[in-house]
Parts: sequence; C-alpha cells; structure tokens
Amino acid sequence: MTTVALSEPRKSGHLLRNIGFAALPALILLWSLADLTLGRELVEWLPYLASGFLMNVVISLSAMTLGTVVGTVFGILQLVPYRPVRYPVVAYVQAFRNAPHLVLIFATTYIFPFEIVVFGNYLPFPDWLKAVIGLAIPASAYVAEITRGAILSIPTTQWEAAKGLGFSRSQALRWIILPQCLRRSLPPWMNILASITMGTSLASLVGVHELLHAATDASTAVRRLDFTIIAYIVVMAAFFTLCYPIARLTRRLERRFNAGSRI
Amino acid sequence: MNMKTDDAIVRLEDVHLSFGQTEVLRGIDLTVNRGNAVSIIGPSGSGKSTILRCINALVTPQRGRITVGGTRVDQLATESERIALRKRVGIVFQQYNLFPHLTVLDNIVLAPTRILGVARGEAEKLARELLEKVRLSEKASAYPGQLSGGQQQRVAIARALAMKPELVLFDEVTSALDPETVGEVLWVIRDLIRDGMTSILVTHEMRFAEEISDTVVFTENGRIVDDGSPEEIFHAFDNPRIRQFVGGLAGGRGMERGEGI
Amino acid sequence: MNMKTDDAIVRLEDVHLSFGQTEVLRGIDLTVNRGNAVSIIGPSGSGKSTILRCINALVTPQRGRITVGGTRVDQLATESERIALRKRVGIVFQQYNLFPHLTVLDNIVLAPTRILGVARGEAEKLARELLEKVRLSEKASAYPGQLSGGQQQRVAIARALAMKPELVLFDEVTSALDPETVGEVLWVIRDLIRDGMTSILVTHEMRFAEEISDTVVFTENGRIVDDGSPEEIFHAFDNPRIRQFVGGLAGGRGMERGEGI
Amino acid sequence: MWDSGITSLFVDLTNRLGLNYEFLATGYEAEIWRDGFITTLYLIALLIPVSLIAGLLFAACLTSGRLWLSAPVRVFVEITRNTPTLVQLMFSFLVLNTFVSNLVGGAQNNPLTPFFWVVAVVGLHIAALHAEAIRAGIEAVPASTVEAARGIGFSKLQILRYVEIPLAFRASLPAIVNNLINLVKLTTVGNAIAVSEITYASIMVWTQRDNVVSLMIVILLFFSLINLVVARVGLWAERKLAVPGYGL
Amino acid sequence: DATLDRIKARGALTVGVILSGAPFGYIDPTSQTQKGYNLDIAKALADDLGVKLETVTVTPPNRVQFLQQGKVDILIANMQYTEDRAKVLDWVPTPYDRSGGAAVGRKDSGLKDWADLKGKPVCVSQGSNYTQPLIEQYGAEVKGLPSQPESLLALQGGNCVVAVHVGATLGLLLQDRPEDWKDYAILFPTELIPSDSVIWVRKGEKETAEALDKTIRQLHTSGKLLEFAKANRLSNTEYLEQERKTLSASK
Ligand SMILES: Nc1ncnc2c1ncn2[C@@H]1O[C@H](COP(=O)(O)OP(=O)(O)OP(=O)(O)O)[C@@H](O)[C@H]1O
Ligand SMILES: Nc1ncnc2c1ncn2[C@@H]1O[C@H](COP(=O)(O)OP(=O)(O)OP(=O)(O)O)[C@@H](O)[C@H]1O
Ligand SMILES: [Mg+2]
Ligand SMILES: [Mg+2]
Repeated sequence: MTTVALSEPRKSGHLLRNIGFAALPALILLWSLADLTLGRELVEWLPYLASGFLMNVVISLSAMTLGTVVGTVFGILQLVPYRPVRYPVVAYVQAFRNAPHLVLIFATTYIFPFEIVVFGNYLPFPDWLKAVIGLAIPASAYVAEITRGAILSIPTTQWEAAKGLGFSRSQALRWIILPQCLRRSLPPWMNILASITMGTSLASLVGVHELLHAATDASTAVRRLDFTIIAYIVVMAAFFTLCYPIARLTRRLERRFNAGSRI
Repeated sequence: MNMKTDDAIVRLEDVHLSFGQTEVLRGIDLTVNRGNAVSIIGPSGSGKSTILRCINALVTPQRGRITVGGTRVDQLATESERIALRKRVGIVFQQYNLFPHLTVLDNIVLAPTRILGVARGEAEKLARELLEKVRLSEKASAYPGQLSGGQQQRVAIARALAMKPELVLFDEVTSALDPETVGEVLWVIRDLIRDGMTSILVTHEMRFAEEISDTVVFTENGRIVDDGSPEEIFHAFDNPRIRQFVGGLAGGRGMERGEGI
Repeated sequence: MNMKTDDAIVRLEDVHLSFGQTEVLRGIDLTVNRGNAVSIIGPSGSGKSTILRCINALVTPQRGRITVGGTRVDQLATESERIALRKRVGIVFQQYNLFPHLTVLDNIVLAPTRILGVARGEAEKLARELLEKVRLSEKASAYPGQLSGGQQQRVAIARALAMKPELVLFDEVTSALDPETVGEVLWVIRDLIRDGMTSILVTHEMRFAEEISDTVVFTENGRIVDDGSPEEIFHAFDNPRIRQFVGGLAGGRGMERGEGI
Repeated sequence: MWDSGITSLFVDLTNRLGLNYEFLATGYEAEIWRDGFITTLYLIALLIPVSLIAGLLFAACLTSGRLWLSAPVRVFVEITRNTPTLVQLMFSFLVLNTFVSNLVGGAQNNPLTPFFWVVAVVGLHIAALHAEAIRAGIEAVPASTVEAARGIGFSKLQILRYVEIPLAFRASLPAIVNNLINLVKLTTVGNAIAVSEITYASIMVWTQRDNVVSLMIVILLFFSLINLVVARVGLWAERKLAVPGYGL
Repeated sequence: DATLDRIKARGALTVGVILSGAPFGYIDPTSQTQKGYNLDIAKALADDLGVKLETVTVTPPNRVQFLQQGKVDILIANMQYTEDRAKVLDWVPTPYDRSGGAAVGRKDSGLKDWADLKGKPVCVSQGSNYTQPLIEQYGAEVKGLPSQPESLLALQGGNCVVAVHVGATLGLLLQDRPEDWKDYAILFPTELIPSDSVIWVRKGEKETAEALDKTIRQLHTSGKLLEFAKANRLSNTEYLEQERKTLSASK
C-alpha cells in the first residue's frame, strides 16, 4: 500500500499541484481587476512589498542552511558515547529548541552590537544577520533532533554490517546510515524549513524591513480595508511561492531515494 | 588438503557472554589454524552466530580471551583497533544485511573504495569478477529489494570477499541457496582457502560442512560439545548426541531410511 | 501417504509475470490437490517465491489464471476479496518478516485476535501450543531483534499456523534451521497435512522435499521444467538437468564423490 | 493569588537587578498578565491532543493511496505549512469569521470566538506537520514487513493501525516532539487576534512601560519550562516504546 | 555629551520613528519614503543641528532597545510622557504634540459617551495607551489587535462596538475614505486622555535633551510646528496654537 501512496496522484495530481501554485496569485489578480482602484494601489505598493520579501528570502535560506549543517552535526554528536561531548550538545539542543523564536531573535540585539568599529570606521552590523543567527539557532536544534531520530530508526543490523566490513563509526554514518536517514528526515526537515521561514516575519523585531511588516506599513498608509485583506493574501502568496517549490523538491527527492531501495 | 602451516590464527579461550539475563556463550574454547576451514554446527539458538560476532569484535564477551592473529580481540579498547581487525576479518551475515539504498555493485564496491582506498575502477573490476563467480553479473545494477533471497545472499558473500580478508566468517551462507548454487559457492570458497584464506563457517548443511571443513565443531547451549575432523563427526558418530542431531531430518526415527541422495 | 481426496485446491494456468523489464514467470502451470503437499525446487532466482506470492494475491500476474478453492485470484478486484482469500491461505516468508515492535507472542496472537476475532486468551493458548511445537516456549516475550535466525524463522511458522489456514505456502522455512529442528518442523507440518491442510513448500533441502511431498515441481527460469513424485524426481533422474541440480553440492565435477551422508 | 507583600518584595528585588516588574503592583496589567499564563496553558492542553488526533487522520489519508482522500489533505498540508500561521489566523478571524457572522445574521449570533480560531488554525497547522512526520515514518516501514501483514490477511486499515503507525510513530517521535514544541511556541500567534495569552499580555504591558527585557525573560522561562516538560515526556515515550534491533 | 558628539562626528542625526499611520508617520508608496508630522519634526531637528537626517523604523518592542544601544539617537515615536519611561530614559521637556483618543463606531450604535462602553468590546492597537483608562475608568472589554488596520477590520467585522485610536488619525480616515466609512462616525465629542508626546533620548544625555528642547521651543514660537501640523492635516491644532502663544509670551 505504501508503494501506491508513493507514486500517488499522478496525472490529476499534477494538475492539482499546479492549481495549488497558481490559485493565490490568480485570486489576487482577479480581485485587482474587478476593482481597478484597488489594483492600482496594489501595483503601487508591490515594489515596497517585494523589497521586504527579499529579506525574508535571504534570512530564511541562510538560517536554514546554517541550521541544517550545524544541526546535522549536533544530531550526530548527541549520540556520541563520550559524555563531555554529548552533554553540552544535548543541553544546547534542549535550551534552544525550547526557547521561543521571539526571544531568541530579540536576544541577538543584545548580544551583537548594531555597529562595529574597524579602524575608526563605523561598520554597521547588519540587522538581517542577527535575524539569521536568531533563527539558525532554533533551526539547528530542531534539525539535530530529527537527525538523532532518523539515526535511531535505522536497524542495528545495518551498523553491524558496516562495522563488519571495517567501516569506522563516522564512515558508517557518512556512507551507510545517513543516506538511509535522508528519506525519512526529509519531510520533517521540510516542516522545519516552513516554520523557520514563517519565523522570518519576526525579523522586524531587530529592525529588518521584511514582508509582513511592510504589508502592515502599506495597510496603514493606504487605509483601505479591502487593501488590508488583499495585502494578507499577497503575503501568503509570497511565502507560498518561496516554500512550495522547496516542498515539491523534497518530495521529488524522497521519491528518488525510494527507487527500488526498499527491502 | 592439509598442506597448511599449523599456527593458530584464531583462538577462543573460555569465552562467556550474556545478553542481559540470557547466557548465550558459556565457555567457548576454539582454535583455528591459518589456512584451515572450520565449520560450526549445532542447534538453532546455540550461539553460533554470536561466536562469529565475538571474533569480529562486534560484541565483547564478559569473560574469556579471544586472539585473532596475535591481537587480543577482547581487549581492544579503541575503535581504530577494532577497525584494523575488521579489515582483516570479513563476515557474511546470516540475514545478509545488504545496504538497501545501494545497488548490488555499490554494495560490493563501497568498502574497498572507502576503506582500503582502492580506485573505483579497480574495485569495480574485482566486484564484477566476484559477481561473475556467484553468477549474478546481470543483477549488478539491481537494488537489494529487487533480488530473490538467494541472490541477496550471494551479494553478501561477494561483498565480504571484495575486501580480500585473511579470515572470513561465514554465517549460514548457503541457507537460501539451492544445491547447485551451494556447489558453486563451495568451489569459490575452496579456491580462496587454497590461496591461503582461513574461514569459519556456521552451517546447517552437513554435506557442505563435510565437503569444505578441516575441522567440524558442534555447539550446544553455548558450549562446544565436540569437535573433530568431518570424518570423525559425521561418520564415526562416537557421540550419540551428534548422531541424533545430524540424523534429525529423518526424525530420529530412521537414519536407515534417510540414505536418500 | 496418498489417501487424500483428489480435487484441485490450487490451479495455476499459463501464469506470466514481469517486474518492469525482468520477466520472472513465463508460463507456470501447476495443480495442487486438497490435502497434498507440493514442493517447488529450482535454482535461486527462478521465481519460486514469486509463485507463492501470486497464489496469495500479493502480486498480480500480467497473464494467466490462478484459482484457489474456486476463487479466481487473478481477477480479485477489491482488497476485501483478497483479504478473504488470505485468511484461508497462510504464507511464511523466506525472510521471516516478523513485526519488529511486537514480542514473539504478540506476533503470533495479533492476526487471530484482530482478523478472526478470536478471544485473546484463546489465541494465546494456541500461540503457546505452537511455540511449544517449534520449541520456543521460553522466548514468548522476546522481541524479534533478540532472536537468532532459526528462532525467528520458527516464530514465522507459528505465526502463519496460528491462523489455521486451509492452505499454507512455506517459503524455505527450514533454511535457517539445523537438521534436528528441520526434523521437528517436518513432523509439525506432516501432522497438519494429516489433519487436512494443504501446503506448497519452496525448499532447497532435497531431503526435506522428499520426506514431505506428494509431488515435487522443478522450476527454472520462470518455467516448470519437470514434476512428479519425489521418487521420480530424485531417484529416477530421467531429467539430466535435475540430476545435475540435485547433485550440485558435489560441484557437478564428481557426483561419484559426493555420496557422503 | 499573589500576596501583595510578596509582590512588592519581588518588584524590589528585581528592580535591583535592573528589571522592571512594577506593573505587577497595579491593576489591570497585572491581571491580564496573570490571566495570560492560564490562557496559554489552557491553549496548550487543548491543542496537543487536537493536533495529534488530526495529524494521525491526515497521515492516514496521505498514505491511503486513494486520491480523493490524499489530494485534499495534501493541498491543505501544503497551504497551511507554506504560509505564515499569523496571517492565516488574522485572515480567518478578520475575514472568514466576518463571513460566518454575516451568514448567521450578525456578530452577536456568531459562536466562533477568537479562542476557537486559534485552536482551529494552530491545531490544524501542527496536525499537518505531524502528518508529514508520520508519513515519513510510514513510508520508511520496510515493504517486506507490510507485505507480511498483507499476506496474513490484514486490511489496509489494520496494517496502518497495527503495523505501520506503531512503527512510524516510534521512528518519527523526535519529529513529533519537535512539532509539539513548535506548537507550544505557536500559541503566541493568538496575540494577533487579541486572545489574551501570555505574549499578548506582555505586549500590552511593554508597549506602555518599555520593560521588554523583563517580560522577555519571563516569556523565555515560561515557555522553556513548558517545553522542557514536553521534551521530557517525549523522551520518556521514546525510551518506553523503544524495541531491540534499532539504532546503534 | 556623547550623543551630540556622535551626531556631529557622523554628520547625521538618527531618529527612530514609528509608522503608525497618517498624519504622524507613514510610507509614501510612490517615493517609498517616510512622511508625516513626526518626520517633518525630525527633519527640522536635523537641519537645526546642521546634519543629515537618517531614520530607522522602530516598533514598540525594540524602540527602547535601539535607543539604549545607540542604533538611534532619539525617538520620535508616539511615546507619551509617563513616569515609568522617565525612569529609564531622558526626554525633551517641551512636547511636540498633545493628542487624545477618539472612538469610531457605527452611527446607529446608540453610544453617546465613553461611559457607555462599560462591558462592551473595544478594539485598540496593541499597547495603545488608551487601554488603561478604557479598562480602569470605563470598564470596557479591550481587545488589542496588532495595528490600526487590523483593529479597524475587526470593528467592521462586528468584533467590537468601537475602535479607539489617536483622534487625528481617525478624523483623517473618515474624511479621506467616506465610502468605506459612511455608516461610521466619531461617536464621542471628547478625546480620551489627551497627553503629551515628547522626544526621548538616552538616560543622562541632558545636553542633547536641552539642545533639542531649544529647537522644539523655537519651532513652536516660529509657528513651524503649526505649519507642519497643517501640512499634514492634523485635525486638532488647539494645543499647538496655545503652546505657541504661551512660549512666545514667556520669551
Ligand atoms: N521487485 C522486483 N523487481 C525486479 N525484479 C525482481 C523483484 N522481485 C524479484 N525479482 C526478480 O525475480 C526473480 C525471481 O525472484 P524470486 O524471489 O521468485 O526467486 P526465487 O526462486 O524465490 O529465488 P531464491 O531461491 O533465491 O529465493 C529474481 O531474478 C529476482 O531478481
Ligand atoms: N540481542 C539479544 N538479546 C537477547 N538475546 C539474544 C540477543 N541476540 C541473540 N540472543 C539469544 O542468544 C542465543 C544465541 O543466538 P545466536 O544468534 O548466536 O544463535 P545461533 O546459534 O546462530 O542460532 P541460529 O542457528 O538459529 O542462527 C539465542 O537464544 C538468542 O535468542
Ligand atoms: Mg545464527
Ligand atoms: Mg525465494
């Protein structure tokens, strides 16, 4: 039955997926055309919104890249037999996974200066970098847990087989265990990516001009109720456009790892 | 078949091992000389697979000494020491344990390239030779999930042999094979032994044990009950327990009847 | 041994099946009468396991008819029809496929309680009886990950038998077992056949096949090459291919030599 | 519930540390702030079971192999996790809720409170995340194990119930705990539609008093504590459910 | 002192502004620049110091942090004088505006006075300083929404009977968008707690505060502030006119 589920909606599914992709933009377009004054306002504001969204893209992709790399390493270290290594990592994961993103991002404004002085020049410490760090930390904690879970769900016999061939622990991880983990950790990884991306709207807290804040600015300035609503839809469409292709990509990857590789 | 040097490559002395409450090995003594083939036979659950896993340092006994080619296996403290051992000692698992995410060829090639640093091309050449020997050339690019039981088992054999180990531990490597293929595998192993490889084989196939071994060891309940040349074990039958065990298929009721093939 | 009624319970006619490009079955014809035991022998990869999976509707052939007790298996359209079939047809897999998250007892009890609606107590009683028969009473609360290969295999046998099927498909159920235990399993199955159960067995153990079967079928390359009584297949040797196959262990080089046991 | 003597002592002590909790001594701010804790806890207690049950249902639909079950859930999963929950919530409350109000003839007849919308939006959002995690687990169940269950005569639903979900749940427990921890944090979006949970209360206070740091510390401690409990329970379940034969 | 030196050294005055809507602060879409009364004041202050103006958008949770950290030099961010704030920050004594809250609601709501709000749901922006009097004085049930647009949407969705915001903002809104708001009006004649908006500086930066205070007074007496207010269409300029008179007189 699982194999059926994997090759899931083929033809009609394809159509469905693309409808999913186009639905929100189509709604925005239709509405703007139906009420041209609204459409004009929207067109006027789009560059401002787009400039905000650029920050969301940059922050979310950087935070997630950083978080994935660090998190994978930490996930592995959580299973290391040496306590002096394991305990600090476990503590890190617990502390930063549990803390609200709001607090973590806010804390970065305290930890990092707003500018650094290099040879008498004031170099601003970019706000977006603070947001990246503030989000990469929880992302890494989440990824670490996912990685740990995936490693623990691989049958012991695979480790034995690897060891029996003379693989060291790290080689076995690299060549045998982690590749098998990939498939089962892709969907939860995508969950994290989505959560972290949505978390980028907290970046306004450190002074980043991002989409949600930009949309509020726009609504405040335009002072039209229908504009406020369409601004929400634009925000949703923008985030969807950012995340959905990645979600699709992960599902395609999942399917590729699946090819014949199941005993 | 006995033109081999007579130094012990494997020696187990009074090896005891428990999993939690279950006592699995209760004092195993076993010596295997270089270039020999030793078969371990015995009832299911008597600890045969566990003996092999001890020798390869996959489990550590609670008591006793294990020496493999001069190395005290039970005292290996670091992982790198264990790895050094395992490079010399191959193992084929009873349940194959192939890597499901790799094709047959990659399953075989992975260890030589990653661990021994053999060039990919060379490793592939050897892998294809081995696949040829176990008659699986046409399955090189299949995944384990697409193979029949016997095919998986043969891949597992090829995977272990690709590391060119001095000592190979075979855990019921012919269980999923038909007599004809067993015969072929027998010849492959025999050739390797002739080239100086030592091997320990766990098997339920008495014919196979007889054909291949210099010594046969009979285990029961975590102890070695008897050992000797195949001749002694299978034909002299001075041990009634072994007589009963080997004749088991005839149900103990009529060894006489079962002279069949 | 032939005091059985002679109606066919299983009939395969011209069954063809491919996995993608690989043609696995190329026209299988097979009839099994109620209360009989039929053994399928043949080289590794010749499609034996696949035949069993067809009979149990786990795979659907591309061509041909499969009838099991009046049901056209190849035409079953809905899952519930297939389930109805499978309740009557048990299968023991070559690689056991126990449920790793359940204890031995729960593995056996799960299906009778959940599918047949047998009361837990009753199902447990039967399960313990079966475990007794396969000599595993003391492992009732172990998990599959804690069992030796042969122990797992015996649990798989007990699991299938707990459903009290009319027809059981055994896929190399003695591969991980020592001769003695094989003998015991042989008696268990024989008893059940005496009670009216039909069975189809894939096996590489010629002695076992000979002991248990009414008919032996030889497959090669997805075709049935020969069939007949064990006597005909194993001793008359009118088919040189089978002669070679069965004598395989002696390496084809010296049937003469290998008269061993 | 908070003796005024203790309160003033607390305010004094924290003041010496440079923190400002003076609002605790005054009327409405202290009250909404204390209510905030209770509302947050209540939300969490309600949301955890809601998300788990809905998540299992979603996962079952996703892996059912039936298009009419999997496609709608798929669409929902992709929309809910790829758009900001905050906006979904505002949209639901400010737009959908108004629709509902109009349907039932005025806001006074509308039974749907902001609290309801938080539970619905956040609960289903996390359910979608659970569903993806469990789906990954289900698809990682070896085909041979599923085949064994089929061969014995289990129906699809029974396989799901007795084989796939138990195995998948074990494998994806860390991911599910991740989601639950996320859920705890996500209850804070309630502030956007004036559900008076703890961040809402804090925002109300800090915009007036600019004592953000003091309140952030409390938020940090409060959520860390709840999540510590969630994580501990998760770890306990993981150990409890562990079966031999997996992991290193 | 430090702030003044820094402003001089960098040649720029960095002002934290809040974009809570016209007429005080908002974004002009075509030029994508900040506009409004607060911005005009900021510009005037920078001109007076002879430096460039830089602005940073701030929000309630980060504004004090930004000021204390030095990311901004001063805050012109709708922050009224309160004793709490005075403990952590210093301020420019002369206010640049005085404003109070107005309540917008349906014309047919029948509400006549602030006291009629008792027990009724009232929408405000989160952290609005009208929360306290609404709750404590009038017993209203206050719902804080993230910002003014959401509050107004909630009002039109029937989630509250009135929305209370700065009078000037609401007046301008009803005036500019009569279509959307034809059923609505500013219900009560009086404004809720008219209070003084002041400029905030870091604690201890007395000199900066004094320097800025001089400029603000000057802007008052010269009529500049009134001019800014008119240009930005502040509805209630009573306070500014009065302040102009008293300050001019005291000179
Ligand atoms: N999923 C699959 N995809 C492609 N080929 C497959 C698949 N499953 C089985 N095969 C091929 O089908 C052939 C028959 O397989 P089957 O398991 O029936 O063999 P068998 O006779 O049982 O062999 P053995 O004795 O080794 O178990 C084999 O060559 C195998 O490689
Ligand atoms: N991880 C474990 N925990 C507990 N008991 C175990 C574990 N692994 C193996 N055992 C037990 O140890 C005993 C010996 O197992 P082993 O696998 O060595 O047997 P074997 O001789 O190889 O049997 P077979 O011929 O059936 O493969 C068995 O009784 C088994 O149940
Ligand atoms: Mg074994
Ligand atoms: Mg097979």
